[in-house]
Amino acid sequence: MKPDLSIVFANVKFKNPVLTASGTFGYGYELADLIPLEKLGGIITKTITLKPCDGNLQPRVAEVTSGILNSIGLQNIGIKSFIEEPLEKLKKLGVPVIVSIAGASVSEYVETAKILSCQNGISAIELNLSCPNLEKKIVCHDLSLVQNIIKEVKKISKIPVIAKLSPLVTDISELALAAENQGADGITLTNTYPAMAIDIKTFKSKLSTLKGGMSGACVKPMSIRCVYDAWQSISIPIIGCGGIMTGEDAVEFMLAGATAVSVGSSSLVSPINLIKIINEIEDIMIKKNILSIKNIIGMVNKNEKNNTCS
Amino acid sequence: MKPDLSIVFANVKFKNPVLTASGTFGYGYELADLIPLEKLGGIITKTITLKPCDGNLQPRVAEVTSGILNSIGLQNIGIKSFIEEPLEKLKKLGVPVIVSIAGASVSEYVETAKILSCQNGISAIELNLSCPNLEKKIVCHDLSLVQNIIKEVKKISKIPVIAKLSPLVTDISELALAAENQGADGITLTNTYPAMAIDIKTFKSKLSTLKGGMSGACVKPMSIRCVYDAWQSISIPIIGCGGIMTGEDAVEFMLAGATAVSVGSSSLVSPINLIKIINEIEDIMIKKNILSIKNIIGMVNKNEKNNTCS
Amino acid sequence: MFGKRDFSCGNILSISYFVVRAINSLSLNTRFSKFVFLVNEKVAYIYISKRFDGNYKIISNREVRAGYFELIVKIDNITRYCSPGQFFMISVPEVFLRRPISIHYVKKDSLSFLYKVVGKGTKILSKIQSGTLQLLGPLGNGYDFKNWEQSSYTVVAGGTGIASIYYLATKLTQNGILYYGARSERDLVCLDKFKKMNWKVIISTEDGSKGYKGYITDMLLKGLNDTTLLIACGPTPMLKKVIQIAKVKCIKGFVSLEEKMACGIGNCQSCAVKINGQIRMICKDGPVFRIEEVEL
Amino acid sequence: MFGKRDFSCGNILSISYFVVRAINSLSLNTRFSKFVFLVNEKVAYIYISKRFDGNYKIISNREVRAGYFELIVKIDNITRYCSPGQFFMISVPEVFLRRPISIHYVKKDSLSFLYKVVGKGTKILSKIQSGTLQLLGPLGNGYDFKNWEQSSYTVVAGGTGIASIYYLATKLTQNGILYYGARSERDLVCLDKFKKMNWKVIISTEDGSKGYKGYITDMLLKGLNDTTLLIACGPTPMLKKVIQIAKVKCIKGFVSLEEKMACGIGNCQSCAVKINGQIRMICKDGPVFRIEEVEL
Repeated sequence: MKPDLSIVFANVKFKNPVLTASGTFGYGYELADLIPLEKLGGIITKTITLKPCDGNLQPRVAEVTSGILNSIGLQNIGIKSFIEEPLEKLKKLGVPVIVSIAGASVSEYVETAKILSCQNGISAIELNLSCPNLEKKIVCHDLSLVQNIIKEVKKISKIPVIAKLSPLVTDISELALAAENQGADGITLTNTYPAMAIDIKTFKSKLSTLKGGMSGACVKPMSIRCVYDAWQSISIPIIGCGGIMTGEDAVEFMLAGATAVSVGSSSLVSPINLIKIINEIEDIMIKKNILSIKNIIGMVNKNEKNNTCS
Repeated sequence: MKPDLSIVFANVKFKNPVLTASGTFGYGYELADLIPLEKLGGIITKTITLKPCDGNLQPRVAEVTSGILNSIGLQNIGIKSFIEEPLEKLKKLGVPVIVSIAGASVSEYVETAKILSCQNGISAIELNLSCPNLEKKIVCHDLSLVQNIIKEVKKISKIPVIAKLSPLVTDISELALAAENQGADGITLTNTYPAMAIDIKTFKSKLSTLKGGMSGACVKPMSIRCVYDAWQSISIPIIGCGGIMTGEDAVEFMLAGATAVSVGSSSLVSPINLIKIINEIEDIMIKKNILSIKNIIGMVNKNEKNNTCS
Repeated sequence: MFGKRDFSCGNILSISYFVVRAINSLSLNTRFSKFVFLVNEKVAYIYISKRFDGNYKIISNREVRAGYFELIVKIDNITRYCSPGQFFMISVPEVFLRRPISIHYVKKDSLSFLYKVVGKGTKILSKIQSGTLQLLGPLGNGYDFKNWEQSSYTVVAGGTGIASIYYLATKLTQNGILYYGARSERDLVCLDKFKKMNWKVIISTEDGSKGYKGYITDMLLKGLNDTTLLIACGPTPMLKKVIQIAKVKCIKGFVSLEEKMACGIGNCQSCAVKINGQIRMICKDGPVFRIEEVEL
Repeated sequence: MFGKRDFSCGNILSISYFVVRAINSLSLNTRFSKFVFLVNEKVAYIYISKRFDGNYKIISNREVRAGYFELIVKIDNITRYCSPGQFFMISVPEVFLRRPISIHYVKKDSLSFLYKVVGKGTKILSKIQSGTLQLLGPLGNGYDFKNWEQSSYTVVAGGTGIASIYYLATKLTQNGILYYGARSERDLVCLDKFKKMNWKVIISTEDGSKGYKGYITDMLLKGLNDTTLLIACGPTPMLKKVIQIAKVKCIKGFVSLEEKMACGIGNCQSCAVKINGQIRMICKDGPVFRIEEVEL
């Protein structure tokens, strides 16, 4: 029997749990010649802001062991242009589209969400809460700001709102619970990990912004931990994100408590990995005799009792 | 001219900046047949507790991409036995010895430090603040507990006290500053990163304690970032730690602001790496015409001005 | 037939082949075309790639000069889509990202890449002697040859920029002058190839071990008299100087840019550059841009 | 001569060789000995290792049965320190940790390792056909042969436990009975070797494809009549059962244990086990322990 890969996330149905991660798949329609986009579970667009944004100076990326640092700086064409062209193309793919948005203040998030909310063909909004706020600190490092953004966006949004959280907080469960309490319909765990790499030849940072966000295979175990911890505290669903390179990695996130996954760095390396991951999940289900992928969500929590030491 | 690798850390002189990382080099004397211990900058012992500790159940380690998860559970013979045998052997090596200690409460830290403080041949105490507290939370996640431990240990210690901090906090600078304000003579950045790995065959965690601490090459860019951020906020010196596999990695930490480094996972893979790292640092100094390694500490901060974006 | 499991890399490729062969006479000017046909009575869209992601056999990978390697892979049916200035993303074991390497020359069923060992990735690549490599490409936009026939070319290459410049030279209908700068004599590669094509070559080395001692742009400044088209590929400081010279001398032309890139297909947005006041991606909108539009 | 730069892995090794050769007649019962001699009129301590970390040439690495590989490396002068039950930590490209693999047999100048491909590390290892590998060893404590001559042996091997059991068998002064359990007939290796030594072999497979269908411990329970020494190496559930049987039948002996380990030399403390109420490290204090002392 063909296993059922479909999931429901925040009342949106996805034919499989594999989504593109924000900022790693462009606006979402550009690679139609390289991979069959219609096979994807869903597409999360790059982060869109109210006004167009040029992004940061060069260099913007640096390779590290089993991963990548980036500091793109939210380069995008702005919400107005996004609606005119990319969104029109995205709608035609027949795949649920989640639009990632960011802003430097509550009002920027709200205004952007308002505009999107009037559009057809958008399944959900993902709030990128790891961008710099007006004081150049990561939004997620200011709990009351996070709470305000979610609360105010939820007030005006007609579509589900997903909060993408930064992993670098003392208590990820507290942050996840705060998102739930403000009405978020789901959360994405996690955004990139603050990191830095120094060029040993020039004695300078490898990024123009000095620090950047780390992603790739190297971060997976930390994001699995975040999903596992958050799952125990909240009842809204989780999109697991961080270093998913294979179907096994995706299943690992779902076992820890993710309802869906988003794949980022892996698709930068090779876009076809997105499709391979879907196929590999199906293979694992067949091998383990799992009829519906929904059945494994959070299974590791159910399988094990927490020991006392750590 | 032979470059000068010596550094001074918390008034202790080290002939080079390469120390063993706590918990990865046993009590410190056991590998005398495999590497010339007297060449090391210093030895940081495994963490010693007031009473002997059996540690956690199996399995205690899991390999991950470019790294390792562990959950040993502070297995050690207790401070009394440590003083009787390992410490006696350590004293004879002619290398500065830093003893790592931990406890479940302030009084356990203080009592252990008191006993050590009466001994000869110990250059400093390192406080492992990433172990579980009485409520099974990581000590570093309780700022006032961290402050109390440092303050009380400093009151009774006759030797320098170094606070080893957990990286998983919202603001590492705040934590580093708190350590400095309570009188710490230096800090170690960082301990392992909370993480988890799930076995895709059994659908269970790969560790008996479900979660563990991640170390290895995969964490380096995050620990570099921690050192860089903390350096800007404090004036006490930093031991950089996290994924140092080569002399280049060690120099990277020092450029970010570390005065010394401690090498852990790399020496588990190959103990001789400790000596190779020292030699490679010297090679870099010769190539870059650096007369004293002290000259590069924090150089990346001096080289660059912070851009506005991130 | 076009079920889910058919879409491995290899199969996309072969589907593309299949259809490409059938419509061989059509001119494909866009990045890809969409074709509609019926499979099991349902409409199926098949995109005809001009870029492909596949495993290709290594023919050779030998050191042509200390630290410089030439990799030749067997590639059928793709070479027709390659043009000078384009590049491939090449998978290298043990490193996370693919490496962008520009095309050095093209034969009917093989592709050549000339690269210098500069870091971990190229070092590992240089040690692979057989087997297959995963390559994504051809990528980016190469030189726009329209209305070039009347031109008198001056071509500037700095360092490994010579690799793609040679490919360009093989496609030009008439010879130009090559200004070629390198760090030292031992970094000069391909000189024999340009001589065989009877190009005039002006050389500079930073250490003076061959040709003029100094930067090639110093030499360029003295020349350029009859040049109507200036083409340059090399390190950014050299390109900055070339752009400045072109501006002063009012010469049009092209420059091929380089920046760190993670994906090579526009998704990671790492290789941004300002072109005519607009942010553009070197990998996707370039790497070749009009000299007068580039702001470095 | 013994300056800082001499202490690469290779040199430690060669220093050890040098001194070991000189003091060959001494009996080395401890893990290492310390020797003092003069270098440039200063006292130098040289530790004589019985364990070494070096690069060794691969002689062969071939599949002996589907999924099972035998790696043979050229090792001079170290084999004399090896004893049955000991293991080496073997570096494998692309994975972070070395892999502990027990010695399968020893010749004068080569070592053999028999391993099953079970994960990423062994898979990569199985594909290496030539070159060198970094090996640290011999490690751990093997079987203590003192006062064994009067014994009547029963040896139990489960799965790849057979690899080190064979090494043990080659060192025994008289033959014993081998109880050998595996998942299936295709997982039975080394049978020919035991037959060549004229051992009595009792086989079980979980799927019944050869020998008794079930666990080897079921068969063991029925035997053991004249046994005075019981030796076992295999998966933990099997060992648990063997220990239980030994207790019931009051037979002494040894078990060789296995756990995940990162370093193989006692530093990571991952492979802890309770022995006689005390925490011990399998890598350093074991892997062979007295059967009556093990608490699993």
